[in-house]
Amino acid sequence: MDVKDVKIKGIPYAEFKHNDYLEDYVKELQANGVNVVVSKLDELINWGRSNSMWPLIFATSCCGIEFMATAAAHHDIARFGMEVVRNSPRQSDVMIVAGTIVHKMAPLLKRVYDQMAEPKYVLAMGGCAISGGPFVDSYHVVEGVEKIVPVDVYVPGCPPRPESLFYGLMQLQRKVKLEQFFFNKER
Amino acid sequence: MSGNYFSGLFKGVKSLLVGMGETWKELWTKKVTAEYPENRKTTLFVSDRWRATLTMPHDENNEHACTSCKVCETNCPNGTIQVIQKVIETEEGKKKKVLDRYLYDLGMCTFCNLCVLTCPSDAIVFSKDFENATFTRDRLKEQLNKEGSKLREKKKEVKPEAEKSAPEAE
Amino acid sequence: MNYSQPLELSHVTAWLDEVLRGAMPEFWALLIEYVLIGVVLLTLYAVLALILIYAERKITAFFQSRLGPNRVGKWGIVQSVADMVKILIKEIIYVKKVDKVLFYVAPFFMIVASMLTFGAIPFGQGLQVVDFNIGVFYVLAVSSLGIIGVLLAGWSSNNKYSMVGAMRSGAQFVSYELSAGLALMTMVVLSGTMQLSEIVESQRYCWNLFNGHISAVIAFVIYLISGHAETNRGPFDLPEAESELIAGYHTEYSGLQFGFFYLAEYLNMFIIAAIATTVFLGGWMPIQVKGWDTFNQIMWYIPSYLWFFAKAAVLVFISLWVRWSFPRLRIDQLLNLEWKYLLPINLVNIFVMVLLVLSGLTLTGLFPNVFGN
Amino acid sequence: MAEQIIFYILAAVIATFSIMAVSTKRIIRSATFLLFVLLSVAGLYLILGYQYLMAVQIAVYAGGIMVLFIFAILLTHKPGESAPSKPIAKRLLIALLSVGGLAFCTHIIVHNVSKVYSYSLGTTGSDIKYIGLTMMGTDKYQYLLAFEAISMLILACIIGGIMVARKRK
Repeated sequence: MDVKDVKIKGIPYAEFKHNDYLEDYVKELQANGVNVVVSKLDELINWGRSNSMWPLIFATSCCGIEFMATAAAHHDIARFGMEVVRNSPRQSDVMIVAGTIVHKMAPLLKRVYDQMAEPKYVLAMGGCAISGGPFVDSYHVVEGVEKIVPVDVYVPGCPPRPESLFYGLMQLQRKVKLEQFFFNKER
Repeated sequence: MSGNYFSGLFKGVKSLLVGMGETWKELWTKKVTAEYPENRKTTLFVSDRWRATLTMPHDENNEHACTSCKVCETNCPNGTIQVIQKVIETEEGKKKKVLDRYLYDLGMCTFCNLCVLTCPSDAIVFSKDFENATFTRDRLKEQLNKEGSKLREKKKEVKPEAEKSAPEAE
Repeated sequence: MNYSQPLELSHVTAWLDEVLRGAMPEFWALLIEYVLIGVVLLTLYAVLALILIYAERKITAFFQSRLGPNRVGKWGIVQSVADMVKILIKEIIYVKKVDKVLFYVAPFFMIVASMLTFGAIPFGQGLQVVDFNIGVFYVLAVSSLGIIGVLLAGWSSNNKYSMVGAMRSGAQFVSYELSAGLALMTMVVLSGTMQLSEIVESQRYCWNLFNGHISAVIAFVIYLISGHAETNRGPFDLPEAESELIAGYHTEYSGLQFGFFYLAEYLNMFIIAAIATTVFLGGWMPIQVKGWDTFNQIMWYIPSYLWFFAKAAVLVFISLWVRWSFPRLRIDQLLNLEWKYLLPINLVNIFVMVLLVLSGLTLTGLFPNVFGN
Repeated sequence: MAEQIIFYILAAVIATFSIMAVSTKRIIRSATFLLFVLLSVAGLYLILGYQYLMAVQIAVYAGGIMVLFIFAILLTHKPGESAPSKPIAKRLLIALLSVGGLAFCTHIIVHNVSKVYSYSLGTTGSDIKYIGLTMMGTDKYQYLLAFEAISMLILACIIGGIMVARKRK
């Protein structure tokens, strides 16, 4: 599988940012040597996974409101098949961390992440989740959620506009579409 | 008592029917959804006041207007901007501090516009390009001045300030 | 009157039966037929669930003036297939402190209960798997098994939210089962039989909904309300009230096990619509008018299963319409509605129906040469 | 043939789950196993052609009584609780008693087996209409009196329940 094969409706490959990360990722995969049949099956699975990302909203502040705008009629996250917001972490696929994570909240974030079923992805939305944002110098703020859970996609903004979040979700879809399900040694 | 029961029942049924009528009307209204990735070249509307990422405009000679005065860096409440200077020697043999690297952490910025407002030479503006999601945190830390760019000469600055961004207009 | 029915599926089944019986002894032919029926039913079950999930998401979107899924295939038509693919290979989490046996058994209860009901629904002329002479009663009895799955799921998850969700669901189901049953019994009084195929046959020229006029309409509305409540949807979804209970009784379930609950929920919605169609709206019987032979013939060209699914789809749509119109009830309002309104009205209604039938004031009784069989 | 196979399967299921229902230490599991037993009995009725009885069995026992049992257990027990195990002497006593009971029942059945067969003649009993008429009839072998007596009992139960549950001033 080539990175160029990963198509997202509406945006051509060249106009995506940070393509080099995916290219490196694919090179790493191809070093293992992927069987053709298996990779077709992988494509089916990845198609399913990337088009049915059920989010779990870990919203602690204003970015959560922006997510609501994303889910509402004007932007409509349902177009991506992602409107099934599961409130139980066991049933969700992508955790959208939207908001400041303080040290008291951090263990809970970690616990919710641990409760999610594989495959699970994390999307850090907004400055606070990415780096601590304006509160970064406070004694009580976690400087970016990647210190607690592995983050797949960072969506900068304060808060990001709904289209920004869509763009981030499409980046995540691209990443998911390159994954390997069978014979993955890391699993 | 029994009168209440029945009038309540009928009132309830009536109000439920009114509610269902409203949703029925809603079913046939025009759908308001803006389809983002499909419309990004056509009808996508981003307000001029939207601030998505900090940029440093360069002209065709690869020159920018930043004098590396560090006002933006001191004014930034988050410590998002880092201006790194270097010392060069001008033709007259004087030593002068110019901009070496202008570092900007997009993941930390709250887009408060203080840097743009206070910049004495209008070297930086906020752009509307909101598609900035990346896979790694490092990618969000950008260098705004391009490779090999240098400070614009004084005479060019006499031009009317057409490039001023909209938020400053009061 | 024999009308030609070129597209009827019963031709295929009859031909298959003939071929099988000709080729092998009866025992093996029957065995093969049973297996075939099972496979077909399971497939229909899965396909219907996929269609329902897609339809629900689209219609929901339209009610909220959105577009709904539209990026996978044309109009997002394979969206639920993507969901299925994902949920099939999603990890099933082995929670440590659950009651293992019951935790794994509970989703199957839901599925089996709705499957058993599914088997008794007449999908078309000759397309009914089991046709008991107590069909309506059987459907009521079997569908009441599902609640045990919910209760066991809530208990065995060892989670307080699941537990509260299961208790609410149990209270809701037990109370609304009562008025659903009574509403169906009203119609049994009208049609004089419990056999689903006979109920359908008896509605050849006049649907039960019109035949019993006032009383039947009240029973129809009550059945729709209580059926809607039984499926834990719409304004009655407080077992899964996410602001209070996360996801209710299936909070701890993940992957395919959760998929079972999800599937059963949608199928129950369809089953309620299907039974209402059969009992009130004439089932698979095409619209017919006595004496208008050409008209009847044209109606018969449309195969019976299409009639059935079209009628059921209308009811499913009404269910969604209600769901997106009203806010969620509180538990006391919910029980008030059942015990103070639906049940007394139902009891009076059944009595009125008995009077109607005895005094011959039904439409078939009043105008036998227009509506009578 | 097929019916016999299904009968033996059901019988095995009934026997196994009955034993499991009394031997398990968790009360909720015991209730579930009892439910399986009741459902298998409903299956037996289906084999015999008593469809009405099957539906009643499922609706009343599985759908009604078991739900009540499970509700009661849910309200009174904590998840994960097990009953304490009984001392060995008591367990032996129980085993002896149950074996004795089994022997007694077997004796009666075997002794009266011819009579049992003579009863199960005719299929009119499975007709709903027949059952309904018998239930409401006043002739010999009809049950109106018993029916009404039971409904009085249930009415008394309901009134008693309301008395217990009413608000005290």
